[in-house]
Amino acid sequence: MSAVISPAPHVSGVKTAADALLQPMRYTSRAYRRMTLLLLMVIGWAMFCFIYQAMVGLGVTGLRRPVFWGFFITDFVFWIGISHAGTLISAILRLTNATWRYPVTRAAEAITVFALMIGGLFPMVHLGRPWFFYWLAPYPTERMIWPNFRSPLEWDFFAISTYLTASTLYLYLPMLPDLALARDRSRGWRHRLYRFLSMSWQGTQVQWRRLELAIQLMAAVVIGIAVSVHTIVSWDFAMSVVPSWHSTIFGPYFVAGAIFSGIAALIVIMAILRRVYHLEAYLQPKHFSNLGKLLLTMTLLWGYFVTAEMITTWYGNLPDEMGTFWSKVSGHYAWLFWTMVLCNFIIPFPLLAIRKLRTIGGTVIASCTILVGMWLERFIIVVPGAASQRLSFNRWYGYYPHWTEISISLATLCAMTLLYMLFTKVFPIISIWELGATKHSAPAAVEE
Amino acid sequence: MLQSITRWKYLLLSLLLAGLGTAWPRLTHPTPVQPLAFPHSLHLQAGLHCTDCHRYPAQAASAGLPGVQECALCHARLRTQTPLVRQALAYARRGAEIPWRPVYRFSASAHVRFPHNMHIAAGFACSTCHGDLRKETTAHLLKPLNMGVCITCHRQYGASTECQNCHY
Amino acid sequence: MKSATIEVSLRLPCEGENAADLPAMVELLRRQGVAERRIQVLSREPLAAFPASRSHMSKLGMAGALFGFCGAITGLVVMTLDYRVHTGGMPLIASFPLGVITYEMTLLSSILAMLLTLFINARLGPARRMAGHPELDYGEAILSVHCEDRLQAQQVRELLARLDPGPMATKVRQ
Amino acid sequence: MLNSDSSTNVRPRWAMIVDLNACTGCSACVVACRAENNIPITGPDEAAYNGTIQWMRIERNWKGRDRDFRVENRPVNCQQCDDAPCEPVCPVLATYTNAEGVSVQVYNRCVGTRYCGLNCPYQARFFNWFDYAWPSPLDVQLNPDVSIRTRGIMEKCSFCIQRINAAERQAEREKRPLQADEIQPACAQSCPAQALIFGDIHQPGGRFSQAWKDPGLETLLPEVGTRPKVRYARRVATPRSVLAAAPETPVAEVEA
Repeated sequence: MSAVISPAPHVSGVKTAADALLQPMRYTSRAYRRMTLLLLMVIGWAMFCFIYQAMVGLGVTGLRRPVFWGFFITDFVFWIGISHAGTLISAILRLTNATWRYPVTRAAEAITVFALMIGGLFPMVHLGRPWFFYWLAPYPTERMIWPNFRSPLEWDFFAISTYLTASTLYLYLPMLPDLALARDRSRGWRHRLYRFLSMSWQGTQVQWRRLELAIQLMAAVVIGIAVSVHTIVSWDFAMSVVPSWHSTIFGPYFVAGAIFSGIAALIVIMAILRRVYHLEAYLQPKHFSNLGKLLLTMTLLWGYFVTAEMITTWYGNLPDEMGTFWSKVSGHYAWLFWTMVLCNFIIPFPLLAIRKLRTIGGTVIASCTILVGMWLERFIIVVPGAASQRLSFNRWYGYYPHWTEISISLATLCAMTLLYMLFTKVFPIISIWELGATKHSAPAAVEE
Repeated sequence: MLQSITRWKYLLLSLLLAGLGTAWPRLTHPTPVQPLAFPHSLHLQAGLHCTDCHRYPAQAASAGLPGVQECALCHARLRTQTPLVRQALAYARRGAEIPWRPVYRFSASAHVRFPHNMHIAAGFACSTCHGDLRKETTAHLLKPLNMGVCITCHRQYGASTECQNCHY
Repeated sequence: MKSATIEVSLRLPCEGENAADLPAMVELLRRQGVAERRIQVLSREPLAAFPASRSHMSKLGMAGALFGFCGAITGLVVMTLDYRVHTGGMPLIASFPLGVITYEMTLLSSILAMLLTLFINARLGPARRMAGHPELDYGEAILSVHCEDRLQAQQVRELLARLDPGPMATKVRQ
Repeated sequence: MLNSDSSTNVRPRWAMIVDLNACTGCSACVVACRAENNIPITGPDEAAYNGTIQWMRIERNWKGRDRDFRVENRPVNCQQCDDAPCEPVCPVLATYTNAEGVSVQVYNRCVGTRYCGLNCPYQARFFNWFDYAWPSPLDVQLNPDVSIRTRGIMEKCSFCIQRINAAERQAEREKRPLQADEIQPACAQSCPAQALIFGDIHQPGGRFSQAWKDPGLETLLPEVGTRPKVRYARRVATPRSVLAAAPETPVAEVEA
């Protein structure tokens, strides 16, 4: 290969910590290539599905009146929720100066960027005429026609594009010194790439101070953006007049749910990274336990929100809302609802609350069920709400997803995996400088 | 040397883009080839008016397209031996219509209606949009039929720019 | 076009108490008549020994926020006033949606302003030529002085040699 | 200036009164609407899966039980709300209330987010899930004055805006004021019981504008606050049980 990342030139034999962390970028196993091919195939299939759906019409999905929104919006909310894994958590940890964060932040911030890329696609995927998606952007033409700024979907456009820009920068800036390291240890196209991306970072003390300040300030601003983004996503529902969507609690409820699923995604990805790239020395049980505690808090918060939401609906006993309520609790969608409760609360709670169970394995199992549960939660909000209409004549519980919807939804998972895999090949997934290259000595586990 | 090559690249690219930009209306709205090269110029020079054949621009939304039987009204006796007339008469004898290809046509996704009568009532001549057909044989698209052209004119003359005025 | 400079650099181990010596060395060089802007301390990680300098980044971030706020409101008002459709009594410019979009644009503009400040302050930008010292590793620092001519370079070499006998390098940089 | 509605002059404001006493549920309006507005026929499979498109539909409400059981037929089309919930949620402003109070759908502007469909409490909005076809000879009956909607866009009752536009243009060309009775949407025109009454609520002293003020008229789902321009004359019916409880008088006595 022409592009190589070489060990530090003056060190021979001994592997430094920095080299160990650059390791995933150096070697690509056969399994990695096979996996990439497989993922590409699934994504290609999903693209075919999307084109097919755009050419034939959205009728190929299972959506019909009044369930105008289904899997795609569920995916949209789910992925935007996952995106709160990174920037928000990392910013909070940075501002509170939690030192155990160092090996975690970049892995988390990368999740944000990719989840946003995927989630941000769905408002386009679900359009009836996706080729006109750019009409949502205000751009000048001789017709002088602008988008409707009163629409929550328009707020989504602004919120998500802001969030994507901010979190990309928030991922990129702390990476500058590591990119410079990679630049200094590489040849070929990688060298040219890193030379461009590292923006001639030298590591002067002025640069360091300014970078640290910028990251700190940006963390504060990014929290404001992240919270607003999922609140605005929740307003897609809450600002409507659909019974059971029109709820004041949705803003904080969605933000809490987003952080909840975000942490779960982070734990799963960390466990995979640890396994695949042998980062046991950096991603330690301590990190999983700490994130597990955070996850426990969110489990309780989520349980509180769901209870509050359901109880007020039930006690208010408004006929319009009770249609949705009963379809969730004992009706057509009851099995999904109770599976969600099982996945989001009943299984993870003991796993996270009991210290002995809050191991790597325990937190990963809890996270997996939470990811499933949170997807179901989004579905449970979107579909039964749309299905139970005010005029009882129009209630329709017949929505079943079609294979295009299922394929595209599954492919998002593959896209996330693929983007993440490619990212770890090109960028150091663990912040090398923040670890101080683990204080200048290679941990024992890295020596092979 | 390297720099000059890079510059050439950009120059070429911008030329290509500019070319594409100018050719775009022609590419998207190519002038269709008519089954029969109807000479508008000859008919108009002979003293006919647009409305002698396209009869209803002042009355209806559509200006109207004459059927081949109407051609035959004159050409059954007039200049019957010219090749174009013979072709047209052949259609008429078979009881078929000439499959004219529409030149001024909106795409289906534009969902737009163009009422000729309102534009005539406002005092516009046919040539405003269709050009001087005394100099042309078959018609070609003079103005690109996009919304910018419509709305610029509507603004200029104070006509309604409400969506539903045209799109329904 | 900048004229060629000669960079004299000294590589030092920089762990624990060693790091504390660095500011003293910079100070010494400065007292010997080397302009401060010519002295750089490069490292792979931030050195605690160097205190944070004052920066206008937060102020400029605020200025960016203000710009975004005003820009968003102006843009939205101009756009919606220009949009002549009847809405049956509903306002085209509604206060709350305006607030939502303005909020996002404010924060975005603030972040971009901070980014710009960082890039200008820290002299970051697409690299025209190889920057820095690739040999630099963790636990080390490089004290580098950019000299105008050979004479000055020689003086600096001597100075540095007195301070520390570590590996020294001289490079001519365009 | 902030409020872009400048319709303070005497432009008409179209509305409809549905007389539930007269409606027999014959569905002539449904058919007429389909014919007038080029509404696609989606077929039995789609109908089984809720994929039917009908701008005007008859909702049958079963009321009461046992002897009091009765059926109320309620024609429901787009209610042409003054405060339409469907309008503000459209990100591209493809639907708005025009100067004459008709809530219109601009097909070419619609990108198909389907948000309006969800936010319509009456479910009066329909989505073109496919490019629907009119197999020959059905294509011959297509109305040339109405667009054939392509896939991926929303559609709904427009109070037959093509008829309104045509009549207004006719009046404009003839330089005379528009007469209120010049316009009838297809549903009202075809209703054999004359249960659908269309008119202009701004017309001074007109029969329709008088009838419109009747406080007995009700709107559908008033709690949503949409202020519809379709109002229903409530059905008047004495329950059979009440009738049965009334003292029986022999018919002969009554006639005597």
